[in-house]
Amino acid sequence: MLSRRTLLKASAVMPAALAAPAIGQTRRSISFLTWNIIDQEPLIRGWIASFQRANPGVEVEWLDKKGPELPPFYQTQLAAGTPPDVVNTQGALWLEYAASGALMDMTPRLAAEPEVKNRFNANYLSNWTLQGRNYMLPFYITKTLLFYNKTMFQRAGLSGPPQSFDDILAFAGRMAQGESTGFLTLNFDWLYWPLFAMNGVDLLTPDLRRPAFNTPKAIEVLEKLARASESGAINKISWTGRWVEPNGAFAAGNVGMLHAHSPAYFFVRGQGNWVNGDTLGVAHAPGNFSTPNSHGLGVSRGSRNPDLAWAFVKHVTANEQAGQLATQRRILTGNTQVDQALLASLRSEDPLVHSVLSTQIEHTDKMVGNWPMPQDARVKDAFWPELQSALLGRKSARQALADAERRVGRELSRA
Amino acid sequence: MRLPRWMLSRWFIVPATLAAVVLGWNLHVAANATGEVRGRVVDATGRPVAGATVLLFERSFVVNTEKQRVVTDAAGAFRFQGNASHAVQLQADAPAGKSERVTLRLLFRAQDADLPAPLVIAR
Amino acid sequence: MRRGFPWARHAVLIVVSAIMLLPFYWVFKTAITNENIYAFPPRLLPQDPHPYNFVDVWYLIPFPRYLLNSVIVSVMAVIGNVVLNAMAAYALTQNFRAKKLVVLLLLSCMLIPFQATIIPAYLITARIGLLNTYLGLALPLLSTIVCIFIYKAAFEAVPRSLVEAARMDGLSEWRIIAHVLLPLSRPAIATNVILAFIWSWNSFMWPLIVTRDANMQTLPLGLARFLSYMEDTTGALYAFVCMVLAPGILVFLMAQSAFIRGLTHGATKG
Amino acid sequence: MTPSGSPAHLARRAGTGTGWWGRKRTRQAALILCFLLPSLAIFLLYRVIPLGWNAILSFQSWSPMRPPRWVGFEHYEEMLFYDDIFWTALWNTLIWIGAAPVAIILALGIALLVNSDLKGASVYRTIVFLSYPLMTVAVGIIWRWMYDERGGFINWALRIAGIIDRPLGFLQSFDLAMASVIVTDIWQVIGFYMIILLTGLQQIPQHLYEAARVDGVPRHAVFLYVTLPMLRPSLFLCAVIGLLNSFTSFDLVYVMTNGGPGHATELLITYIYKLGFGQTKFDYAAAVTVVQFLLLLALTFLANRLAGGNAGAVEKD
Repeated sequence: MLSRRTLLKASAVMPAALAAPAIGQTRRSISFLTWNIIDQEPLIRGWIASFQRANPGVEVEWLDKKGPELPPFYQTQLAAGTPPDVVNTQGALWLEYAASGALMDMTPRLAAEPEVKNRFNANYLSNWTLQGRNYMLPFYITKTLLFYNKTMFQRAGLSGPPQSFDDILAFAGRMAQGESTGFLTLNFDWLYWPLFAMNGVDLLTPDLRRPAFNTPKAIEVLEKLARASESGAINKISWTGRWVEPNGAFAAGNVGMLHAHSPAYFFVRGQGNWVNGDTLGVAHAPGNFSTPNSHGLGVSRGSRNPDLAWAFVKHVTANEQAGQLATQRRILTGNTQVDQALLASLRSEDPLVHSVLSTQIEHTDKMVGNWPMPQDARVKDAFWPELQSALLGRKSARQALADAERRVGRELSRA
Repeated sequence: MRLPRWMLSRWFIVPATLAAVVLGWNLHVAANATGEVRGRVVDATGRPVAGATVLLFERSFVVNTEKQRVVTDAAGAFRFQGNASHAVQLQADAPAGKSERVTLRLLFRAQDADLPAPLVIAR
Repeated sequence: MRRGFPWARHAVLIVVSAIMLLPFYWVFKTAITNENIYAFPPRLLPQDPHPYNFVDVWYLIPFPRYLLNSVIVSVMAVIGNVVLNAMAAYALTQNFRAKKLVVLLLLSCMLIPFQATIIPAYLITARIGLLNTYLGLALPLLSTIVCIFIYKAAFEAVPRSLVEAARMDGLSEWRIIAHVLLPLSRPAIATNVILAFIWSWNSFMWPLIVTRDANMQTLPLGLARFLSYMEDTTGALYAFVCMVLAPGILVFLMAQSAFIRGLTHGATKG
Repeated sequence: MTPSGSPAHLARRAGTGTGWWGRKRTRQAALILCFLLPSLAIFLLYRVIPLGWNAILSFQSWSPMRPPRWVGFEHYEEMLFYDDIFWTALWNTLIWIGAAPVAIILALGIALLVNSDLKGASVYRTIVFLSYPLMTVAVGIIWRWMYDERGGFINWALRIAGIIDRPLGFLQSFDLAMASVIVTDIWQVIGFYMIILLTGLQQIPQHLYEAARVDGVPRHAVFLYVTLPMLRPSLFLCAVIGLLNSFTSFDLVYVMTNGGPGHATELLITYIYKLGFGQTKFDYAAAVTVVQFLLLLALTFLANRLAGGNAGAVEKD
């Protein structure tokens, strides 16, 4: 069936090689590109069905790509002029797209429909603002927190979570022995930045024009982190692993603390038999700093049906649909009502999940590592390898930060 | 009886064997996919527990969702029907206490299965 | 030619074979066990082997669909390579004015890494309307330069007198290829088939960009997708690796004697 | 090929009339064109045009959403004078190329061992070749697991043997990552080299060896003066394949380290990919692509010269 279609298509199209691209947009149809949530297929099919009931005659094509594949896919589609109408991105990826004009500015639409804007947690919503314009709406939200292994804390004679940066290092040092290490953090997408923020180190000047991180304090922090990594207090996977390795190591039960965002909980519980309310502690990082790593929904500016796409975004983030996602995936959506309802039901049903998710809507004014700069990806690529060299003892902290300053400065000046 | 030569070629034998195995397996699946899950609930001393509620959770990606619950009979036995999953968890809940959650993995969806060991109610 | 020391040679080869096979074993071992794979030390032998990781994969990923897609694309690539490369190679055995230029063009094309040309290649495919089709997936793989040269070498090894005799008998060029050159170049055909199969079966970047629909994905994409999306059930990941590798290994084991023998013996004859 | 093989000469020799072969020649040319056309069209579409497009793009400032603007040599200037990651990637690519001879020598050793009437030689041959047809993505996953700190075989074996006392993070270490990925690459391609070399070995006429034996030439001299020179085309082919491989082994690095830690395993090809798809700098990526192509061209030219100016089996006219 498919091969026959292919053949027909090929024989029809080959002679007229300059015919228009095949993805026809003549009918009222939109496409929805999601980021690695194929496991929610029934849910999303349901949303599409209910959207079609409300908008008869509309086609919705659903595409799902995994993390590392979504950017190349979206960008080739952009280049070909056929971007998916509604796109779901994670972290700061949207900045690049928004800055290069790929995404529709939602500000006027939000101003016209305050009831849509008021659905959302204002602090989270503002994460998707660039130069005062809003480019995305929250799809589901996460930020970092501190997990700790209560059993290991007890064994080391520690009673509660660390209250300062120096506490983290001291606690970690006390728990590090043999196979055990004291502290782990995720490192991608600035997720480690709270460690610097709690020491008052800033990446950039407030106008986001120049690097501001090359200070004596930053050198001191970096040196401390490097020394702790060398001694085994900090697990080196912190600076080398991505997702599986750090979470897997913490789940193995011999790492004292894990600084990660909330989805790590489900990973850790899936892998670690030891995880329950008595053994796993949940806390904010010292100073209540955290780095968001949320998923947002945007509309491509190249969309041929922007109104329909906007309607679809509203549909997906509305209470009913967001509520389904929240209960299915046990995740917060940024929709205030939905999140309250989820937390209320979890309080008795699963107290541990409740305490994990509660942290996600507390101290939302202390979010860091979410600078609205269009060159985010480039700055990250200029900064992180240098920092990594220092953390793993390849370069001195002073040298690494100086090199990083030079490279970040260059990226910023080029924009 | 002599077989033609092409039938002795590995390009025939291997695919044919594979096809036969697949066919046989599918027949077996079709015959045994009734979706029945059976088991027993006992207390710590090994006596059957009647009237305990048994919960069946279906495993999905990050969460286990409760799908069904039944009550054990006088012999402590229970029986679920219409299970459609290939990996379920079972847990018994009696007035005296709860059992551990036991994972039962099946070879195919809705496989007809007996829980190898009974669920033990602990206090 | 050399005598003596067969045991020493066997010993060396056994060690080499062990090194070559060990990774297969290690992954298979992980695929059939359920231990916490991040625990140390790992066990050398699988403990309580079970097939459930395979069951999980089967239901999590539309494996038969991906397999079918991979097979379709590979078959197209193999046929394309065997036919188109033979034609091109035959043309190159003839004398014509622009021949030097064509050979130079082919040689430099060989040096262009495909990954680096992906965006323009994508735009071109979009232009001819082949996105998300099997033909679009297979098109860049339909002819391979290395394989053209393999054919060319084989054709040139065919005794000139045979071709001349055929031509004297008034055979058309098509018939000369089909009835004289190809039957004498079996190893080249086998090499074309195997290499085209391997390269199309394994291609990753291109299908990633060109397929839009989940139903059009091939096995390597399924694997990469699985990698990020099921990483918390790592045993299942390795089960999937085994399932992805099995068809290729099976085809290879069935074809390899013809391939290796054909290649080595056939070449000596020429 | 001698001119006497061409149809035109044949026709003349066969005594066909002049007016005849004039027409025949036209037909011949048309036929050659027909035969070449499909392959050439594919290469044009997927190699030449994209390369040309890249070349143009490398002098522009462009992103999918912005119209192009000419910027001259700006990207090249940036790359050559300011971008140290480019130089790291270039250096790593050269290291990767440098590893090819190691693999070729190992493959030659194995080929010599299995090239004889040794019992079971075909089994060894199959085993060694078995890794080549595997999907590179899968190979990357397999070896990532082999290198794993906890569940991996290599750390386990080294610890059992008492060589190390703490597990090594091979792919996470600045010093070991590159070597580890290269080992994986060698593991995968060694079978292919072996087959090429085996083909070459079997093409060496037996009488040369017999003559050497009768003359009492020592074995190492036979190897040096008979085997190696006769193997030159095969060795050249291996070298070219190794060269190409070093520029295209994207899948392996992508899966195993994605260029990290830092940029320790960054190759030009992974860097190009990151620039394009990670940072949306398609214009700059195009410039790096052009440089990579020129470098590859130069190296192949050099290899050809080293092989005696005649690209062995690949091109003899």
